[in-house]
Amino acid sequence: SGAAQAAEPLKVGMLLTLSGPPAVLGKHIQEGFELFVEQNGGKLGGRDVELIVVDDELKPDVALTKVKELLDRDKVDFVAGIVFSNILQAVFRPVTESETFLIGANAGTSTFAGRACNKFFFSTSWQNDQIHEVMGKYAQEKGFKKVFLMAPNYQAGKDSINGFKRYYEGEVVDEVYTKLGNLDFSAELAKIAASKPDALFTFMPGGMGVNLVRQFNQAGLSDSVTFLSAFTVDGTTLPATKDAALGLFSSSQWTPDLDNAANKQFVAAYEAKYGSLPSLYSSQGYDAAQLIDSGVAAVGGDLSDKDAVIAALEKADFASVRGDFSYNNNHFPIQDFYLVKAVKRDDGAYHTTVVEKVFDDYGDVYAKDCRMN
Amino acid sequence: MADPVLELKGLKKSYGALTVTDDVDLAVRAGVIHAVIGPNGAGKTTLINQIGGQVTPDDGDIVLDGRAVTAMPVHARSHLGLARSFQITNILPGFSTLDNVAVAAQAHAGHSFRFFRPVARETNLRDRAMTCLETVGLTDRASIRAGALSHGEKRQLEIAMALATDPKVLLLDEPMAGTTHEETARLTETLEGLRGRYTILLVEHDMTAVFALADTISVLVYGRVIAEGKPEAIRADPEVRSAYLGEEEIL
Amino acid sequence: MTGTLFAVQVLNGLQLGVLLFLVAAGLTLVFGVMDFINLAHGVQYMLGAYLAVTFYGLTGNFFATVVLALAAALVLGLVLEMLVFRHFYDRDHLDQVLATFGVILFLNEGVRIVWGAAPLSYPGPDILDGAIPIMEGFGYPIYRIALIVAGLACALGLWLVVTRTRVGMLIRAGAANPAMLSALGVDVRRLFMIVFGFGAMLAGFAGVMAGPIFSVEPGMGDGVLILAFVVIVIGGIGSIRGAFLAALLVGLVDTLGRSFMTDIFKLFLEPSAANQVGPAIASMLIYVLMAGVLFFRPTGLFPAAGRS
Amino acid sequence: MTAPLLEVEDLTAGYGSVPVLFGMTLKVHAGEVVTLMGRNGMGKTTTIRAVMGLLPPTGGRVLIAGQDMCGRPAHEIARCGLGLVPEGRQIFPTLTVEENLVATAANRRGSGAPCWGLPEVLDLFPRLGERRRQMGGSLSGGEQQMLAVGRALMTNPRLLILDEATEGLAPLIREEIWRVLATLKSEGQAILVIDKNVSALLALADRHTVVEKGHVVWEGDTTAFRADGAVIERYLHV
Amino acid sequence: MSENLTRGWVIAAVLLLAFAALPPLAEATGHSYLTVVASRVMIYAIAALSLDLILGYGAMVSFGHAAFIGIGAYAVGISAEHGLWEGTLTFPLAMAAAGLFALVTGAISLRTRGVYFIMITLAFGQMAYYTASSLSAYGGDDGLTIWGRSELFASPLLENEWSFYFFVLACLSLCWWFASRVVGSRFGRVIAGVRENRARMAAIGFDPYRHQLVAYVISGMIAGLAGALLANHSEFVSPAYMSWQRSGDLIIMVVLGGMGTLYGAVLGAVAYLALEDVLAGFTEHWRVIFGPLLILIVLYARGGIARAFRGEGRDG
Ligand SMILES: Nc1ncnc2c1ncn2[C@@H]1O[C@H](COP(=O)(O)OP(=O)(O)OP(=O)(O)O)[C@@H](O)[C@H]1O
Ligand SMILES: Nc1ncnc2c1ncn2[C@@H]1O[C@H](COP(=O)(O)OP(=O)(O)OP(=O)(O)O)[C@@H](O)[C@H]1O
Ligand SMILES: [Mg+2]
Ligand SMILES: [Mg+2]
Repeated sequence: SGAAQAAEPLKVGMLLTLSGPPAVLGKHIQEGFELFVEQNGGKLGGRDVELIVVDDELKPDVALTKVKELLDRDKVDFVAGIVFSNILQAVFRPVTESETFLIGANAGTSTFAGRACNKFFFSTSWQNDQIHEVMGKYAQEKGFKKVFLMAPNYQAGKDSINGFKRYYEGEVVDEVYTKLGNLDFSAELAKIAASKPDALFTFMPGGMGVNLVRQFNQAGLSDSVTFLSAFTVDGTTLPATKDAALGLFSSSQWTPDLDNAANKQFVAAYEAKYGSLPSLYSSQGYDAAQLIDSGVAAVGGDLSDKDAVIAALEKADFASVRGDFSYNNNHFPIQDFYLVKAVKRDDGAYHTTVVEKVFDDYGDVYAKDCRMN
Repeated sequence: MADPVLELKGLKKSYGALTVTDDVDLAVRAGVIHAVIGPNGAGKTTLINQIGGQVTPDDGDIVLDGRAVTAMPVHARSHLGLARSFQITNILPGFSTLDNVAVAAQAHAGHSFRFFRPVARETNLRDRAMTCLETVGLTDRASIRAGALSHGEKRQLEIAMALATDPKVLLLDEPMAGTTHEETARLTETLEGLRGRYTILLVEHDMTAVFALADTISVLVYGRVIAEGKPEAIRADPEVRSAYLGEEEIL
Repeated sequence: MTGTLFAVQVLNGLQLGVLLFLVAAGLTLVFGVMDFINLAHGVQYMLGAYLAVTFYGLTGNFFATVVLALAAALVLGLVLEMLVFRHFYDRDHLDQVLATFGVILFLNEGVRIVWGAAPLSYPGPDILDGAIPIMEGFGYPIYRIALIVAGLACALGLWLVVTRTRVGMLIRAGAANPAMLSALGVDVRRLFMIVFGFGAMLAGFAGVMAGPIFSVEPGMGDGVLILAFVVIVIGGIGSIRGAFLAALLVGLVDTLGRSFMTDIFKLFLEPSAANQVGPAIASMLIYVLMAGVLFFRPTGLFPAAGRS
Repeated sequence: MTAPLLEVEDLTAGYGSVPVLFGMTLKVHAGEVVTLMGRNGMGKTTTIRAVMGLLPPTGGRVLIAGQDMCGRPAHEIARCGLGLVPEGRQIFPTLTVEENLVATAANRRGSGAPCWGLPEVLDLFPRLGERRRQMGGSLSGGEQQMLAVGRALMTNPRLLILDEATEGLAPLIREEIWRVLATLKSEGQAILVIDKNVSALLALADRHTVVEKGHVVWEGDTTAFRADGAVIERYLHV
Repeated sequence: MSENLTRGWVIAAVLLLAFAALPPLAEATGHSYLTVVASRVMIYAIAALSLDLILGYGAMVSFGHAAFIGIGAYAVGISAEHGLWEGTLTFPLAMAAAGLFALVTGAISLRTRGVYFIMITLAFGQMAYYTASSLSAYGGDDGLTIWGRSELFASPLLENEWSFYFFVLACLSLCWWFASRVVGSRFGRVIAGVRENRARMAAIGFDPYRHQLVAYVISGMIAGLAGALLANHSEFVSPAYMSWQRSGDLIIMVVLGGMGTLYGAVLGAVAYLALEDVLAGFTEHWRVIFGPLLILIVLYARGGIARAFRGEGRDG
């Protein structure tokens, strides 16, 4: 039956957040993924691909029904995507229990990196804390004495602050948790100004980040306070923040100008196809497709021996656009992390660029709790 | 002389600078029809609203059957036997005419925290409602949605709802307004038939009906009772004539 | 030190309040005065901002952008009125909720198709660039002062129109009893159309003005919509003065809560516990405020006279 | 002869699928006072509503000064010069007394004729003057009634339509209204009136129309009405 | 009235039979996942039913109804987290918790009417939402995975998709039956009367507040049951269950289906979720179709889908 299966199209279900303000993240992952499939002649691992994209609406129970449809109705071979950790939380169990491969292209919750890791789950992004640890380490190395921390009041926000504090040992002058979806940061900015920190570390994804960056700039704080951030200054927000973000720092495992062959052709092809620079999320979507491609190819398109597929995936035998990429025991990547900053290209496009490498071949701290079975 | 069932003592109500009820004392004896008349805006409806509980007086007492009810909520007063009709039609427009009356009957036939038995099968409520509709002459409109009744018919329904609660004291605010001559006559007859059984406080601008029915009349002007007495005396009172009655012929 | 910060935060609160009023102004008119539950107010606000993005791209001039976006918002508002809203004036509130919810779905998605999902932006005018320093290293952006002026002007203008002009009377009358008003010779349909168009323009105006400080993205109107309703309800439906004062109150409470709630909890809780409780309470503070106000004053702070 | 001010021919109308009017016919000439009489629920108000365009007629014609206005929107009909004092007052509760009066004020009578303005109305109902800044909704029933009459007068209509305009008014005010109507009539104002006060109607009106179950069963002048006791007995039960 | 009631029973019977027939049909046609989808639909139908009880019959437009669902769900989730899996305990617990929340918030909310009521219930819903979001011990914003389903008398019966499905169906039938008795009862008539004219009901001797509060609590408890079922269905609970958008969805289901008919609420839930599912299958931009469709439905099917079964328009 292996050969017969190999003749059928490979079914990949993409579960993404495609509505509401964060829709852009899902969209970019999808675009990155689709780009690779297209470049690969509509195939992954030698098999034709049938891609089923569904919107989780950022509602966990909707995600759950949708994923059950993917599993039971469409009988997909892979579920890929997943932008937010609460969605991952909701669908993790049904997908892995049905022994379907789950390729996380963004959300990287600590639970699934540590004690609840699962052999069917592979991440092509990062473990949440790592991105924040980059900033903590940088702030520590740079010798910032006083840092002001700010994040939205939800789990990922709290994780970010904890991640930062793991490496930063200086004084935290204040820790502020803002309402999710906060628009106006005047109050917080005034507080920051009043406590006179050396740096601000913040995690403000999406529109919140855009608002913060612009208002930070308008209030003239950029002169006195170093802006360190995670998921705040990136390819999805730069088109909106424009000049206001120039020179602001962020952390990432990837930038569009990262110097490797895979990335060069990826960025060029992406720009040609979609007319704009890819973002971090597009790169993760692209790598997710590459990962599936490599795994399926290694078993000759025959997915019936799951363990063989897992073994193949664990090899991560593809040229990641971020350069070094290998899998840790918890199926999260071991990779390099950079301090990046926003710059403007000659043609007026904004993007992030590497300032310095902060971590080399870095794995996450939860991996030690993972007992893969 | 019988004790009053309803007594107002020094009742006061103001809206800002406007004093609408100005130290009103009123005693309504059991079984009589006591009319309150007075010019528009004299404070009659406000008075009834205070007795009924829709408006809270600023000062003074309302005593019903020997109990002070001044601070009692509306529904509790109803359970002491107080029922009223409204000057500005106040019915349940989406209910059938019959159900309007039946629900009024239900309020006074045991509690309503009954969740299972279909109320439609409670024939006693239905029968009582039908009797009341008959009294006001609306039986042939029983199944019509009350909101679809004509203005005059709604006025009649008002009375039926008040009657259905089987009250001790009936407050009627312009029951004849909006009904035709014929209906006014019929209603006068009906009220006449109730005399002695209920105590009725009647506010009305139809002088034919008032003088035909009232045992006692109080005249309210600018929130004060300026005269009180037997109908003949009131009719003859020059002050009342100039403030209210005018020269209109009273049949 | 803390004194200065407190003063600055009070100022921030008031300015957020004025901003909230600006955003709620159109809804005050359409929902508060005209009594039409327009959930689409938020997407109209969003549309204003998106139109501004486009016109800014075309003209590169902020003031031209404002004028063009307002005109476009008006036109789109009138189109919406003709296609949807006018058929629901005499329907009950819940039908209006459903229909305008349909408009939300359509426009939120439509905007995504036309402008894409990524956040967009455009700058304020150059002459309003810069900031007035009010604290060391911290300035008050001049553009925000312009916003406050715009908000105050809206408040005053709206109040004058609704309470002092014949049109205002007619709108209130039409909201209470449209049939009777038309029997007195007033073309209620046209009146409502004008009011609605004006409301759409106000919503659009708020969107245009918000663009230079907030990100322009699909769904940006949804949260704003709820805030606008909160403001109107706290103020008392139908009252412009109430809405204005409520907006200030909400702005103040929200800002002060965000600024000091956690610190207050730190006085008697472990810092980590305070960091748990403080932000949670601060997030829900305006709802606590609303519940509190409605508990003591079930029809808001300044209910419009004669309305029950 | 000029066309009658209002001419209703064979008008049918109803609520939902329930017909109420079965061929109403009615004529009011300029300067004439006409009554509509009939027991409760016979269709008097429905006739008015159909004429005013508040209820879509299902058939027949409504001619205003010779122009067919049947099925036109209410405001167009009102602008032809019809001024309504509706049943149940229907004043605007969120407007003050003064606003209720001035909001829809107009002159629909054509030029020259004496005009009802705010001073004239407040003069007619001094009580409204005392309550000028009060919200319409908090007026007493009678005060609201005065306001409704005042509001209609301030549109200076060519035809004044009064649907139970004296309901809830004190005897003195009632007399005052009848007096004013008589004055108006003498000035050439056309009036269509519904009222329970038959004797006052007989004194005021030129012609009477008796409605029974949605159509006219009797029509004639006051003399004929007084003479025809059977009609009164049968349709009005006076 | 009675004609109305019989129609209700007929539609209820048809719908419930259709639900009962679904799993075997789905299985036979190879669409077994439909069973999962349909059980979610039924759970929302229960919630919509509970909302209709107060919204349709009592004009209490609760815009925080999702909070009851969330509380019911969290009651099950938190119990499981602490090792309590017994459904015969956790289901009543969920209902009691939701009922208690309804009692407290209802006591305050019912002082207001109309739009004010809508907004104050929204406020309480949001408070519940933010509280759940900050429950770090139970996953906070990320939600809480429940590693299994409730037991019934210590048996893992509900683990089986079919038996869970029929358990939900039984709950729906029971709630439906209960609700239909309530609306026809004395109590139901008082609730409807207060909707029609509160002041008048007080004047004839009813305490509107007390009756409304009881109705509100009943409604909250039924919604709590729906929440408990939802937690079992998803084996996951999250603050997202309580978001105001969810409360809005419920209102839309009820209005779309037709208020004050009970079966309308169920039809509304089915139609809303099915439409969403089907349209989302067509295009990722399904909302550009769904939005106008919604408008057209309200415009032309006055009184919701239920009205179509009666073949009449709504008057005045
Ligand atoms: N909104 C409505 N919906 C349905 N039917 C109605 C409506 N209003 C009135 N009707 C019906 O139309 C008929 C005529 O009513 P109409 O109001 O015209 O009577 P009327 O002659 O003015 O009576 P009244 O003297 O009581 O005012 C009545 O049978 C009434 O039940
Ligand atoms: N809420 C209020 N605010 C201000 N004034 C009010 C209010 N309610 C009533 N009034 C005034 O109080 C006076 C008394 O009103 P009330 O309704 O009691 O008069 P009434 O004697 O019943 O008159 P009518 O015979 O016209 O019905 C009126 O002049 C009215 O304008
Ligand atoms: Mg009165
Ligand atoms: Mg009538």
